[in-house]
Amino acid sequence: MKKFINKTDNILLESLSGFATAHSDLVSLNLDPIFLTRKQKATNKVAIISGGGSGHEPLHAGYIGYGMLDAACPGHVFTSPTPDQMLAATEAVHAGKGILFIVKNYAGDVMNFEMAAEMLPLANGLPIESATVLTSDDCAVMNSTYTTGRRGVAGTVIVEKCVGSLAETGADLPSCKALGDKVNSRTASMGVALTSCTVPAAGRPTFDIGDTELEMGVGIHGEPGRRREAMREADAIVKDVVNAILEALKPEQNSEALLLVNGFGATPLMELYLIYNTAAKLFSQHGIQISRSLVGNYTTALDMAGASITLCLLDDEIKQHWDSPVHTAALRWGK
Amino acid sequence: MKKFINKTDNILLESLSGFATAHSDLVSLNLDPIFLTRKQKATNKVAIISGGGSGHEPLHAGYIGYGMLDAACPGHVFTSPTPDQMLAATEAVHAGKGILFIVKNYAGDVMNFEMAAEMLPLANGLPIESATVLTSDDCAVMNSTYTTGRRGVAGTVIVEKCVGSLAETGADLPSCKALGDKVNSRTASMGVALTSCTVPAAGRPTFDIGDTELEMGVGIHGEPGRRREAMREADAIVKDVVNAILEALKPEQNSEALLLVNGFGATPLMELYLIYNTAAKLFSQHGIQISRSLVGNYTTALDMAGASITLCLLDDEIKQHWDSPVHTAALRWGK
Amino acid sequence: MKTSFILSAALAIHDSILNHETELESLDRAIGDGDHYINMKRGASTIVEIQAELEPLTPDAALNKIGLKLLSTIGGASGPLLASFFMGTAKVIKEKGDESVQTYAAAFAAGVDAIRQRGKADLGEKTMLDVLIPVAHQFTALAAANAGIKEICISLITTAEHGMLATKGLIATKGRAAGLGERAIGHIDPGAKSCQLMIEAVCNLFSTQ
Amino acid sequence: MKTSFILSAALAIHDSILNHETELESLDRAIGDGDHYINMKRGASTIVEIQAELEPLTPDAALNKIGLKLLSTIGGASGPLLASFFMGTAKVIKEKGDESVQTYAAAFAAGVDAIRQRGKADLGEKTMLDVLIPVAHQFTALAAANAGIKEICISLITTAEHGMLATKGLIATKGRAAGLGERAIGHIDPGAKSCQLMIEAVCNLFSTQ
Ligand SMILES: Nc1ncnc2c1ncn2[C@@H]1O[C@H](COP(=O)(O)OP(=O)(O)O)[C@@H](O)[C@H]1O
Ligand SMILES: Nc1ncnc2c1ncn2[C@@H]1O[C@H](COP(=O)(O)OP(=O)(O)O)[C@@H](O)[C@H]1O
Ligand SMILES: [Mg+2]
Ligand SMILES: [Mg+2]
Ligand SMILES: [Mg+2]
Ligand SMILES: [Mg+2]
Repeated sequence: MKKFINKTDNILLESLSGFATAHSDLVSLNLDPIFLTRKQKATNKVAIISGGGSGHEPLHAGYIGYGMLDAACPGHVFTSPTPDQMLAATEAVHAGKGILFIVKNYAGDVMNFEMAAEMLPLANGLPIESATVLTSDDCAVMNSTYTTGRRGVAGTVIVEKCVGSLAETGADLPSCKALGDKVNSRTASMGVALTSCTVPAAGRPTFDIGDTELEMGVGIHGEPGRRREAMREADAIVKDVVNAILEALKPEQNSEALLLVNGFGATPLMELYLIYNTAAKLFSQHGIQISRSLVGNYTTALDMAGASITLCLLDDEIKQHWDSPVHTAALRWGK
Repeated sequence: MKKFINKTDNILLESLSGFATAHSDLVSLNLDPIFLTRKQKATNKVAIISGGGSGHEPLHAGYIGYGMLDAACPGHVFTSPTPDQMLAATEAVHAGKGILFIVKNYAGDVMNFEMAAEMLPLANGLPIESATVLTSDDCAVMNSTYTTGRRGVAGTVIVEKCVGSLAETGADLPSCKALGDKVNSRTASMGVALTSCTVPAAGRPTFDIGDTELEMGVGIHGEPGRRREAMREADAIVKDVVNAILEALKPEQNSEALLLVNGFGATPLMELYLIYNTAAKLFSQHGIQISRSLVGNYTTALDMAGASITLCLLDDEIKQHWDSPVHTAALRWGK
Repeated sequence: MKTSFILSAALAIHDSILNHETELESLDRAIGDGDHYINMKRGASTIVEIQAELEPLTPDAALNKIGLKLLSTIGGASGPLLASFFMGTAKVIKEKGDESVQTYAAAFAAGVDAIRQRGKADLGEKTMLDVLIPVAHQFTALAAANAGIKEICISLITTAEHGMLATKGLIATKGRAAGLGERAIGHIDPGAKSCQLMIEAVCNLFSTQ
Repeated sequence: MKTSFILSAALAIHDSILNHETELESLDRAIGDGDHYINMKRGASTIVEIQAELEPLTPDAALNKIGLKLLSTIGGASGPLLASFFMGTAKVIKEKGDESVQTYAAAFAAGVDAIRQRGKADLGEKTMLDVLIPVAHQFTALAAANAGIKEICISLITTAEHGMLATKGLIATKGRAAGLGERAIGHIDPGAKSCQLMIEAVCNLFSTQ
């Protein structure tokens, strides 16, 4: 394992300190427990808090700021944060209209956020209201026999962006949750790994994969996916991913959509755009009109070489909230 | 070699097509010869054209747009573009106030742009005026006995941003060139590789590097650097890079500076921020006040794991042009 | 149960976890995300570190504090589950107040039940519950039959081992491995393994007291 | 020189480059960026592809077109340099118009001079010029002494080889390897190698005509 680290135990804190320093105009870092908030606390809005294991940067701290998150709670690498973090973040950012937790659907994240929600403190004598949007866009895992539901992956960024935009308008908690659930239900993703990631504390690759293999449907923690396959040309790989997404979303003809091609951390932009090129063509051959795009490293898996494709079916509301101004470290426009 | 590609011969075109489709609001792609321009041709300004070998994405096409480049000429992977590309781009974007070429200082780039400049067409009966800013921020290569000068690397982004901003004000060609030269002279960079990149057409790593080695001062094409070293902890590596930069720039006490930590393509953001954390501390220990920051993949070397650190000494003019609005695929603020 | 026993048990658990680094790590690498060993180690080490704080507490307060500490230390899926176990256990110990084997069995069962509720999971889903539920049943049955401590310990070690090994043949329907379908078959669940190790460590300690 | 000879020479060069893929590639990987073979192959293939366009042209026009085509095809450092060579050669062939060995030598020297000017480089800087300059001198000298074609060809092949091998001991002061300092020593310059191969290919062709 070759990484730019000092001690594996310190990687998170050192990296977050760098993040907070580099973006000191945007975010503040709290230690013990660890959470990050906007530099300027927002008022009179639903506070949006997300979080999850680290190693998916810029998710989530990179999305703190105007039009997106109010706070993020980073756990250890690939390990969900603990309730004390969410509670402290809640105290720091709640602004009178309740808390919306955006949580990727993993047992650990779900349970830790759930326990936090059960323990929320009082504000002005009343318990702070909260709701949770569980993201579950990963259609790699077929949902038939399992009861845990699909995993939350790169589509989470779209949920956070849209809900963050709506919250900025002063919308109430149920409306924010409803929009988040809607975006999630209209979003599907699937990823492909060419190499494994290496968790710093483990010091070696999470999975073994041959020089002529790929993992189809890999999770953003290097979890195994649908199947191990022979490496093929990009067009063939992308086609399978696109088909899985189409099968999951079953979009109507002439649906308008946002296409996100997401790198897992070690995939050059050149390849991501090549993937985008094929995916966009295939989707439009299936009657889908791609009117919004995002290409880059937005939900990573440490140093994994690989990429995921996400399609989000737009409607006027989602489009409006996607387009609205956002000012965070990793996503910025209109401001 | 595992990459998301179809045929190696097509990788550039397919990737550029994806780029142009994903950013169709911003850029247009011309084929035969290949160059990209802003969607909306700018008028009455110096046209800024850059270019170079591909594989450094988002450099340069990712910097086309308001406040930065008018056109970019991508060569094959790691191979400088050819003069016909620059000539065609010139015809497409010249807007009455001359052309400024921004060229990274490599023999191939210099000669190809030079030949283009010598062959510029007439406009209204007069040859189109041009000037060239050669970027040479890579202080890995010590300049003593060699006559070619330092290489241009990630600092090029800062030059393109500042010159692009000035050109937007209607400034004339000599002023734009002067600002570019000034920014370049106040900027120094050095990179470190943990792994080699793999040029798709070659199909195997450009250099061999052991599991416990790093290449200090590596070039953005995987050229060997100052020396091969034993892998060490991040702080020790960063210290050497920071010292090399300080030695190259010899900044005065209390200098204000921009700190850019640039990933080479396969380095997770978590590690880049960790590097930033150490670099920012070390620079401030040397009396440098970091007031602007940029952390991410801005000048890559395909799939190389590694990073470079760039310091640019600010003055009021540079700061103003760094801060001004920019709207490109890879850099966007204030708009 | 004395608080001093809880502290010794925590130490024994800590040592057993650290002795099984490779196994725990590779199990979670195979069907999870590879962090289970690190999570368990972080939790176990923290409890060892706060020994001095735990020492003066009553057994139930110590158990509850362990739960809270694990809750804010482990994270992941195992964090809230193990935390729920200790907090569930603490409640029964506090209520009953005695040091009978029946109380211990009831406390253990309550802890397992808390995991079950928190994780919304049950037997056969390829989780730690495949160790914990059979052990709780067996513990309750043996305690009801007034079996001796030694006998109980030997039996629970075996039950835990069977439960752990049985996860090998299962498809996961809860936790991270639920995404794997058939591919999970052939691998022991990491949480089941660490629970088996913990039960073994504590039973060995108990039977040598 | 007939245009048909130029075409045969282009083919011979193409084949020689393609036969030395591994060597050219690893030389540029060692002290450059690894693309020299690909660049040379792209250039050589393009010239072979436009044979039909070149065929009807006069030799000087064909050489000039080759130069322009290489200019827009190769890129990198070798593109403009080789392009300059052919355009420089074409000028002399056009001016002199005859088919004497002296004219060929002068044309070759003019081509090399164009490279020298474009690259602002000279002998001893570990570039293709370490092959080209000695060959140009030797060619001019032998032509002035009215040496026979066969003798000239044999001599130039040897000169090229010496020049190429000599780059091994040099520090580079031009081109991409100039960043390497002492570390460039021990490696043959890739451009020097490809020029030596091209000279050898053309000389072999010449001496068998
Ligand atoms: N819903 C659940 N109920 C009971 N146990 C669970 C549940 N989900 C996960 N587990 C247990 O947690 C273990 C994984 O723990 P760990 O690796 O620490 O967390 P994570 O899966 O978040 O990385 C699994 O092996 C399984 O035994
Ligand atoms: N200034 C120069 N003058 C003469 N030859 C040069 C010069 N710079 C580079 N070269 C030659 O070009 C060769 C490299 O060509 P190539 O690999 O195709 O281009 P690049 O270096 O741009 O990747 C070097 O080996 C050297 O012989
Ligand atoms: Mg985990
Ligand atoms: Mg090159
Ligand atoms: Mg795990
Ligand atoms: Mg080269």
